[in-house]
Amino acid sequence: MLRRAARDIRAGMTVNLGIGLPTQVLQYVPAGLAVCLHSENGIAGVGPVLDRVHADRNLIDAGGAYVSALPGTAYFDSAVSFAIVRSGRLDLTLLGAFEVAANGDLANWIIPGHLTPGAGGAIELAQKARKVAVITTHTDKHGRPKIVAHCTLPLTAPGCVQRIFTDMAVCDVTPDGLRLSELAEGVTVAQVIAATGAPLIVPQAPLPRF
Amino acid sequence: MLRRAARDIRAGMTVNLGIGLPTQVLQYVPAGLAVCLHSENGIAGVGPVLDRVHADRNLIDAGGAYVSALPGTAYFDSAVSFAIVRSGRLDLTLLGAFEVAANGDLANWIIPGHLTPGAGGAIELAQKARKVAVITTHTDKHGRPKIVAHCTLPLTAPGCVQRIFTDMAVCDVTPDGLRLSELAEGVTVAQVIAATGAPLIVPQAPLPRF
Amino acid sequence: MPLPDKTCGIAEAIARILDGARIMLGGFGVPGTPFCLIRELVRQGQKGLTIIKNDANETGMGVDWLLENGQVARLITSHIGLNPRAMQMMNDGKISVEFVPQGILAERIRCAGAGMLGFVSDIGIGTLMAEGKPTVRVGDRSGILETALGADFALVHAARADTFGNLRYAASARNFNPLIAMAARHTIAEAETMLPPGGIAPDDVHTPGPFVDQVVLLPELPEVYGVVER
Amino acid sequence: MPLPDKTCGIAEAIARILDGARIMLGGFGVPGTPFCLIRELVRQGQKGLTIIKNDANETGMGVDWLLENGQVARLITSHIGLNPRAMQMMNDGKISVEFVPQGILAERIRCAGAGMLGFVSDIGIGTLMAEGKPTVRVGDRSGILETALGADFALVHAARADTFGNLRYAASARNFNPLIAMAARHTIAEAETMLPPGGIAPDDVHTPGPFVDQVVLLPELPEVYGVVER
Repeated sequence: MLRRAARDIRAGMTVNLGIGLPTQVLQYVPAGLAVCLHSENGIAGVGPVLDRVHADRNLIDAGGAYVSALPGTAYFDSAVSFAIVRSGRLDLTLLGAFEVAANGDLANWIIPGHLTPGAGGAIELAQKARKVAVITTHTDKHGRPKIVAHCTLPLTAPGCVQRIFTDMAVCDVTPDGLRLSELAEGVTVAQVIAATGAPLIVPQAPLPRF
Repeated sequence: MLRRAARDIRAGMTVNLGIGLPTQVLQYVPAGLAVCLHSENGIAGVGPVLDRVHADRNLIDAGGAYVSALPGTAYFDSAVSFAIVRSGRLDLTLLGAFEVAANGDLANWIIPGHLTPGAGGAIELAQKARKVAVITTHTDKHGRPKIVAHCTLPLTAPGCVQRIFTDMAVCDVTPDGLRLSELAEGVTVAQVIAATGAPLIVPQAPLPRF
Repeated sequence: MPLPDKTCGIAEAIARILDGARIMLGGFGVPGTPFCLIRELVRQGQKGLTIIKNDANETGMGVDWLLENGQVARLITSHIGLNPRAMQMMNDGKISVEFVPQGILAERIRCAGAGMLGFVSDIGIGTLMAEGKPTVRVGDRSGILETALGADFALVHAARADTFGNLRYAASARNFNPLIAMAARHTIAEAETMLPPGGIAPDDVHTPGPFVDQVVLLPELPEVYGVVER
Repeated sequence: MPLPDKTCGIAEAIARILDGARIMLGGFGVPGTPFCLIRELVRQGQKGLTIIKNDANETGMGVDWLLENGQVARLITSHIGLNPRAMQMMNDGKISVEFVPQGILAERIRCAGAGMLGFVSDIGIGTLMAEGKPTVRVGDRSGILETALGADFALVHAARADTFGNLRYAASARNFNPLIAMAARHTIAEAETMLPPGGIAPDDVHTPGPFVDQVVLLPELPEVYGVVER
């Protein structure tokens, strides 16, 4: 799923990767691909993560990892950083999800059963990136679908998600509903349908594998 | 009048001087006084005007004069520049006037009988500096008072002016009306009253001379 | 991971602009005005433009070329007092002019660049500038609604650029340039010097690359950029 | 004409703060957090504070010292997920917490710093974040009113300062610092290095001196500023 999601990161894009699975996608992006990684705390052109020994105490990404600069990196304040987000300069954001609904509703900021720790920058990323994709396991650790007909948790943003990458499939939010677009190697359509909490549109033609 | 106005520029102040008479006040400010001159086009710490030979093509003040940098000068964009103005960081602005009324109303942006060329930054300076002072000849070139009971021209900002420096007097806008506070050398109270288009409060005590 | 290369020829960059476009121009007087981009726009001759710029330059410079060539339909500006042609054309109804207080112009542009709809300010209350603008109550205060001012294109003048579009301005040539770079759907920067990525240290960038779509290197600086002899 | 000297001792600077003050703190995680100014605030013990900061730091750091010392009445922040004490105190009703989306927090602070009353955005429409906020019509669109967020004091951490208060930040330690410096009635900056006027080139200034009221030189950087071992 990480490798598949990485294929949607194209040359020339400005991209923001959420904490967790989204950040792990990076290892599958070709080293030579010209991409600008954005971090909410004020970096365009985020470079590789550094270990503690080589870390710069002043240079972390929004997830708190010590990162590095690249030739061409720029730093800026938090207002400029979110101006980039809200004015539509983010071509793509990859986010995690607690729940994502068939209509693209996303819930990823209030942990079920816990008090909220606050949404940080998630709301603006979800609402304003030109393309919002979610990367998540298809079901939670209890085997319950994370893709649902309607979100039960408070929304991060309504109708924002266009694509969902999971360990089982790639699904796209369409005006007609959620479409099964690609299948992971070794996974059947029936398995995906069974693991999904929302109706799926399954095309007639054979699905691409990843 | 320039010398008198200069005395109101005190150590530690951030000051914006309008084009014309206000800028000429500078020559009477003691060289050692610690003052920060602000220019709307994005300078804090404006240094002396340079001649064409020594000019930096990229460094003008808001009036178009080629100026210089001082140790500690900073450049910034136009939004930051007016953030300084609107958030109350300007301790003093000295402006020119077409008309100034007894209640502090200022008209200095529409030239009488002409189409407006636009107000530039005058509205924000007049409305937001902590202290707004006008420096002007007491009468216009036809001998008509520039200090009036009510402005007839469109206002730059209502009730903004606190002090008026003229070639004849210093007048202060008070809750009770316009007060004659100081007299120029060789000028009588009667002369000032005759040249002023608004009632003047004249204190009993002898007035300071400048 | 290299950063994208956005270098571009001047003709190609300006050719994206169509008749009727809304164009923001950097500059406060001469410093920061993208004269070469404007000259190319004059050469290509796009018509019916809305120009958004602090001022209308002076006779024989920048915006004046566009006015002379009949390319401007509308001007949104803070003052045009140094350009008699602009005053005359406004007077004759040949262009429409919207005046905005300078700092409000800057904020309206930045507001669009920050992806917001508008802001509430108290600037101009009690003057002509507030007439016709909606009033908005904010807590126990009352202000006037200023709308975000965006554009199709921003033409920016930078002292230095890298190939990714990170920009640096010189002295008072910064002025509106960083703001318009944020506020347009497509931002074209001309640069006096083009550096490889890393040529501008990350802490020294004035306009970050993500705001810039194309960067054009100026081969040689025409005289119009120089000190004005008045 | 020299520029004013704003250097000041740390105790004197913080002593201006009274009980019940609204205080903005720079920092996103460790970088940019003014730990020494916060530690002095803990030493002096002002109570009933409203703290405005992106996050609540982590256990044993910055905001956590103020929470532990019972000095905080209210927290306005974008998230506190890394500070269990803040979560617990919120849960127990010992502090009140207002959550603001990160970029909206940044803009509300900047909005106050720009001397405006509020702004209109579409962020959070259709979520809990929009609940209770007035709707404002802007042209043919509709947004929610966000109010300017100012403060009595801003405590800023800078990498370098000059004696006039021009500031420069290092890397991602910039974050909220330039914004809070604009938005408070009184801004106190701590600096790792203090330079004479001119020590920061005019084009290299991140926060211009007029926004800064006092600058404090840090004699030696305590360990808390270092790389976090997790």
